[in-house]
Amino acid sequence: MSTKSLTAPEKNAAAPIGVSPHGIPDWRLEQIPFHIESEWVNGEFGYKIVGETDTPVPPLRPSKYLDKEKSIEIYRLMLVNRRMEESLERMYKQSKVIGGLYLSLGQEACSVASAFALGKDDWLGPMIRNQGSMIVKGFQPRDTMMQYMGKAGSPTRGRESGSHYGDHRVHNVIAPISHLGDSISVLAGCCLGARLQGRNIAALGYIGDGGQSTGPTYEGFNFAAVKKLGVILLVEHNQWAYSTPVEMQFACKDLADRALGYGVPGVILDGTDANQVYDATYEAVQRAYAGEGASFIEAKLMRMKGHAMHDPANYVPAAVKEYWKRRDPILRYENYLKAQGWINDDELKAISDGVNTWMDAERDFAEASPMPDPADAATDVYKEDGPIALKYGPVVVHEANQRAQLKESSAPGHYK
Amino acid sequence: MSTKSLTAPEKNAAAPIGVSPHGIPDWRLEQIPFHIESEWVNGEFGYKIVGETDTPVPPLRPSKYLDKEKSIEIYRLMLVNRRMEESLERMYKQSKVIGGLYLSLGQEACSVASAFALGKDDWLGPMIRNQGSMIVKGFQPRDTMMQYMGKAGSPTRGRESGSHYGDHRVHNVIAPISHLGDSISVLAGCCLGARLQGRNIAALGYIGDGGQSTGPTYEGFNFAAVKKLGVILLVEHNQWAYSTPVEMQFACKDLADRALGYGVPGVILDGTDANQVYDATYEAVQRAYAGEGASFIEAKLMRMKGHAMHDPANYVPAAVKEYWKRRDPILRYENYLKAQGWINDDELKAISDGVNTWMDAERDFAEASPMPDPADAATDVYKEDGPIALKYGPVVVHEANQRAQLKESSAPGHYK
Amino acid sequence: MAVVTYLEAIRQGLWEEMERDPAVFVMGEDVGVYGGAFKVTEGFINRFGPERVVDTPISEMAIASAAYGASLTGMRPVGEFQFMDFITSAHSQIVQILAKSNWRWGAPAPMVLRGPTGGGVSGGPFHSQNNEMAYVHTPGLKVICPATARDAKGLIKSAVRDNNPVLFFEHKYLYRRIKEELPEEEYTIPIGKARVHRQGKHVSVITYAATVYVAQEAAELLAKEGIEVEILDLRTLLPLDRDAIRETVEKTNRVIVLHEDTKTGGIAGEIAAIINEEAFDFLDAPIVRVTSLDSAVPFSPPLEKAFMPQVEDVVRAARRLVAY
Amino acid sequence: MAVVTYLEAIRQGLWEEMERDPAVFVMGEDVGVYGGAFKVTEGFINRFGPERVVDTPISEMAIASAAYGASLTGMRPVGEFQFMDFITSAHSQIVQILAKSNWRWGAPAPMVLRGPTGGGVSGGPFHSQNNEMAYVHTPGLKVICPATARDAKGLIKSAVRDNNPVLFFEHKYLYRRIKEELPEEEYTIPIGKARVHRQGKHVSVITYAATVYVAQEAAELLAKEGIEVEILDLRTLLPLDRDAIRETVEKTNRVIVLHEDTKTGGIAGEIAAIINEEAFDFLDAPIVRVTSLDSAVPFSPPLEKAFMPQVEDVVRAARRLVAY
Ligand SMILES: Cc1ncc(C[n+]2csc(CCOP(=O)(O)OP(=O)(O)O)c2C)c(N)n1
Ligand SMILES: Cc1ncc(C[n+]2csc(CCOP(=O)(O)OP(=O)(O)O)c2C)c(N)n1
Ligand SMILES: [Mg+2]
Ligand SMILES: [Mg+2]
Repeated sequence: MSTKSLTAPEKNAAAPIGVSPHGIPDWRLEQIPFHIESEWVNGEFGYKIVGETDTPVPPLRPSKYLDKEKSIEIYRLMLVNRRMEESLERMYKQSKVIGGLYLSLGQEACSVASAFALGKDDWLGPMIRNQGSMIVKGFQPRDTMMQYMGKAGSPTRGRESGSHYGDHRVHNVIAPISHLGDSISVLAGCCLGARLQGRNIAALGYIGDGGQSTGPTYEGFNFAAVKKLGVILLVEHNQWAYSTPVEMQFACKDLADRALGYGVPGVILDGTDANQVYDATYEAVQRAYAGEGASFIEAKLMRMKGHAMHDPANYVPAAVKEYWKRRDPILRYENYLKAQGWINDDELKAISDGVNTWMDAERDFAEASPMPDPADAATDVYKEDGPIALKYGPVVVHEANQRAQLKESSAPGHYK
Repeated sequence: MSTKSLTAPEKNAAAPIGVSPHGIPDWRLEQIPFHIESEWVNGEFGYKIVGETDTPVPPLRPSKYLDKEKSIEIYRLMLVNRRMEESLERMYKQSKVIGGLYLSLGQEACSVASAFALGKDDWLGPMIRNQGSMIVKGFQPRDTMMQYMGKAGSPTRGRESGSHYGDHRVHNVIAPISHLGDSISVLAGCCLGARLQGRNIAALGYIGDGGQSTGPTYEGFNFAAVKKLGVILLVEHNQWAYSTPVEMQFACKDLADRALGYGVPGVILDGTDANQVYDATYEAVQRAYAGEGASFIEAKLMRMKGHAMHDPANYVPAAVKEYWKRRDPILRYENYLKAQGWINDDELKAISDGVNTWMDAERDFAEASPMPDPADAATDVYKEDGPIALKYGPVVVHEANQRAQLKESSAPGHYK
Repeated sequence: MAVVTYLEAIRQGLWEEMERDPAVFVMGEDVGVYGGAFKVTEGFINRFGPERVVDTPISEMAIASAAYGASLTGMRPVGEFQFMDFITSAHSQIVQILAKSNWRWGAPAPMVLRGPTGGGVSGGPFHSQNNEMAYVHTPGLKVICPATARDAKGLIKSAVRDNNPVLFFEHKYLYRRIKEELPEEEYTIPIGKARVHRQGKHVSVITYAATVYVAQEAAELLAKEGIEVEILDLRTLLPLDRDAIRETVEKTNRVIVLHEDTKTGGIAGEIAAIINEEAFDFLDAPIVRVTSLDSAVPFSPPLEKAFMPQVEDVVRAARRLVAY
Repeated sequence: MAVVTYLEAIRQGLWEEMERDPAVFVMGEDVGVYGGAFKVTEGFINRFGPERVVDTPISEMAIASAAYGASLTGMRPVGEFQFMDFITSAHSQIVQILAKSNWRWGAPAPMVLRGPTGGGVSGGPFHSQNNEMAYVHTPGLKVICPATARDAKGLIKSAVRDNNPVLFFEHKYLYRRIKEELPEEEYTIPIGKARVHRQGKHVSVITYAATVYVAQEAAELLAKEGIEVEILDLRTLLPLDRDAIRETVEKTNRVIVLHEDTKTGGIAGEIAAIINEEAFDFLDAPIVRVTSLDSAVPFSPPLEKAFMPQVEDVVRAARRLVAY
């Protein structure tokens, strides 16, 4: 087992390297100064804040690896993420979206900057809110839009909604399933398949503070850890799982404490800081490429909307929302780019205009596209016969004993 | 969350308190000086030892809590455990046992001393090898014997085999199911039920180094941790899961590292030392009674037989067996009792004779008892109507708002 | 008498049982302050406190098994799955631990696992499933799928009082669409008894849950052609009401089994076998299955409609049977 | 031609496929150095190395899903469950991820999950289960339950080559009890085709796996009374061979469906429904189910015998049908 940890940056860092109580690197420039407790008020049971919420907002932490061009591209992609969801929100209110709509306001840095650290051959295992990550991996806003509208031209031809789509041929994105945690073993399997074909790849899987409680999460990530597969588990600790505060989800302080039990390097970071997200994922990807195995990243951030559009999230104390609103990932990144002298207002406006124009075109395309043909409901339940290509080239034949013959089984085994 | 840890003994301790690399108390007086790696030898793939195996055997660590009488009773019960299994082994070879036979040679201290720390109202969740624990909880050797012979008089009336039995009325033992890890949530539920009835109880669940890899283990113990239920997870790290060495089961060094991720106190101990096992369980039980919640105990020891009788365990390097044979829990406890001046050879012989006589009588009873009536195969699939009593007394009514009325549900919820 | 939705009927039933018996408590994801994804337990925490309205981590295995553990101490837990699609996460615990408990070691498990099931709301493949059949095939469980508000209330109360693990599937399409007047006084509906939803003499439609209303619409259309359809609402799928099935077959001699679940391995097969065993000589025509197609549940409305059994399908099948 | 057991036939099939196609690999608990609990992969690690004979932690969910993940890269994984009783631990992954993959997002999952199933060996309730039915009810899967050594080998090879997730249930009672001569040359057996195990004209017994031999013993007894029993061995349960079912009913007009799985919700129901649909007019008597009782599988031999369908049960049913 490699003991190499995800490191904190040596240069450019705005503050000293932090370490969690259990010795896990904590890259954040501030700790969340409050937590949630429950209380009775006039016969109603609810949640209250314990601690402060008006602490000052620290600057972003400069990236060890991102240059100007990449930083600006991350900014642009975060904007795409947000504008796409704003479009979707409008479409939802116009009743153009079918079923529920799940938004990631406040989480764009976490989605975009992590996916941005992946190589082309690496896999992504998104959760419902990682619509931004899928754009980074090569999908278009129209794809998500058409998904939400149940259009024939959506990646799943109307079979699935929202970000429940994927592509195993080019983009290497697992279509999420609702059952939380189920993608993690799948990503481990992708890495295993690639390794059998001679390639150490990375596979980035997201999971929420809630979803990480499930058994499949545990089995999958333990499997990746023990098999030294390049799975990067990015826990999006956004404080709530639907209406459930993290205080009711687990008893450890930092979810990264679980990295110790998995026996892999872990790191805690500020999920509203694209630089921290990128750097940690980048280092984890390099570990994967080097065959050093899995990594665990805990990003602390906030789900700024309700669970889905039907949920006004009244259970969240107002001051919590205010605290995190001041930590908007896009605004902070804008300020960071300006402070770095990498961009000016005109250039920002040009990016914004470009994204807006594109988004309108995507929406128009999606809206105008047709609904599916009912005859397509239950086709392709099975894959027909025929060859299926290996993705990463021929299977490597290892040192095993080429001349060994099949001998008749000796012992009677478990039951006679 | 309580930060109180399972403490190491302050007095009487034979060696200084140890701490694992991740800060977990390690009570052992020696570390295992080798581990398993795989290798090719003449075209055959197998396991080899890396490290030493002939290190000296340390003494037992005196107990902080056990007096002479209790210590001798633990000794006697360990002997009962072993003699019962020796009887079973003979019966197996005489083809009197039906199906497989699972033995716990080398693990008697872990089963007996832990169960010995439980109170009458506490629950036990045994695994297949914890046949000794069930005796401590009040079952007779004949019960396990009749189980293995499929007798009508066995606790499950021939429906189940071996230690797959239990009793929810008096002994408070969950009948194990094969699916590993599944008892842990059940024990959490027992604690929850008791708490609703005003009682903080303890519930001791065993799990193997292999079984702890399962999703149900994780969900169950996380649930217990976050709900502060008195579940004691005793991980019997006996080096192998069937033929799988622990090196292929998890990537962390100590399984107790997982305690950090659960957010509960953990401790590492020598599972062949009944004193360490008792003390840790005793402290965990006190924590449970005080409402402080769950505890995690990792006991390192060795499965001295194959997985079941059909398995000669040829995959285990011989020197590993030798190393652990020198650490026989019963022999060491015998020496310890003598060194304490608590027992002499005559008294030891009297105990042994008593156990032998009892065991013969139990075996005779079991062998002479009848097989079940075929008509009983599929009865009692359902429980008939009728009241079911609360186990711990009336449900406590808390501060909730007695006057609140059911109002019509407001929001439309998830889907319209 | 007040007009009450299917959803409110379930809420009333649960509330009344919790009032009546302090051993009853609910647990599940978001059941407390939020009141559950569909608001079934809204306000419960204010009346019964967080002790008896227990929010859990996202851990279906733990919900099912911890509920079981509590039931071993004499409690009567009611576990909620946010969607019955997630019952598969706890499948192993349900079929291995709960279902076998009384048979294996005489430990009864008086508990309920409930949640929203079924399609028709563009929920897509993971929020529309009909997962009852795996449990109908599991001895030791009881399986309930009510279609009316009256039955939903009476059956949830019986489920809570039953001494066995009961799975209670609430059809989410019916939650707020179905309303009826309910008696003021307390009542229960017995588990294991079907209900004749509509009397008829030419064709029987045996069904349950949301498709009862598909059958009803079809029956209304067919009535205009002089075909009188009898609708048998099974209500409980395990144990099945063999007598009621036999009686309707003896009466009409022609049977459609209609369900929203997929065809192959669905309960229509079991019912076909029962009819063979109980009333073979009364059959004048083959038993016809009208069900969803053999695939996952599609999200987009045109696809979902094509997937699910429609009124026209029942009408066509009935005409064919009468002409047989 | 060499005489080969059912177990060796499966071993040969797997070995040949791994020799033929480097994309095939096996994974599971104790499959490596130990060669699996029943020794199906004994010696494989010495030939194919630990890369292609992958020992896993005790994590059925991870086995099923990681195999699936590898299949997305074009590999053809064969996952072993130590006992098919533990398939329930991975139930959710199988029905939600694997089965829906091609339909949902066009991602085929060419993979096999296999393991020992069934009773008759005093394995008790957790080492004797017949868990196939939940998967027969899951569109997107294929389900295979061979009865003979020849079929076991030919079908495991077809399963490995199939582009869909295939569940392969190996009856452990047959592992070392059934032997036959197998062709020297390579062969496969097609998925989805039943096999007439014995020709007859008075009564059909439709069955699969170990109960094929129960039917055979019964047929031999009945032959002495002049009752000629046709035995249809289904071999594949999903997709079912509707043509073969129809043909045998058309021939004998009397049907027993025999299975070791429990009755309610077992596959006999599905077959009853198919016969209704395909050959109702050919039925001269009701379809009779001969199955295990509706409980878990008991451990003690007298109980297990009472639980499982016996030769006499088939004989009695056949006599009754012929006299109908
Ligand atoms: C196994 C399972 N149980 C329940 C659900 C229902 N559910 C969907 S999202 C959600 C909350 C998820 O919270 P978290 O993982 O923190 O992600 P977030 O929504 O905060 O991004 C729940 C309970 C599910 N999808 N899967
Ligand atoms: C979920 C599950 N998968 C597989 C098995 C088969 N099995 C029974 S015991 C065992 C090994 C258990 O090893 P461990 O947990 O270390 O316990 P030990 O036998 O060493 O006491 C396995 C794989 C099982 N019982 N449950
Ligand atoms: Mg969250
Ligand atoms: Mg072990």
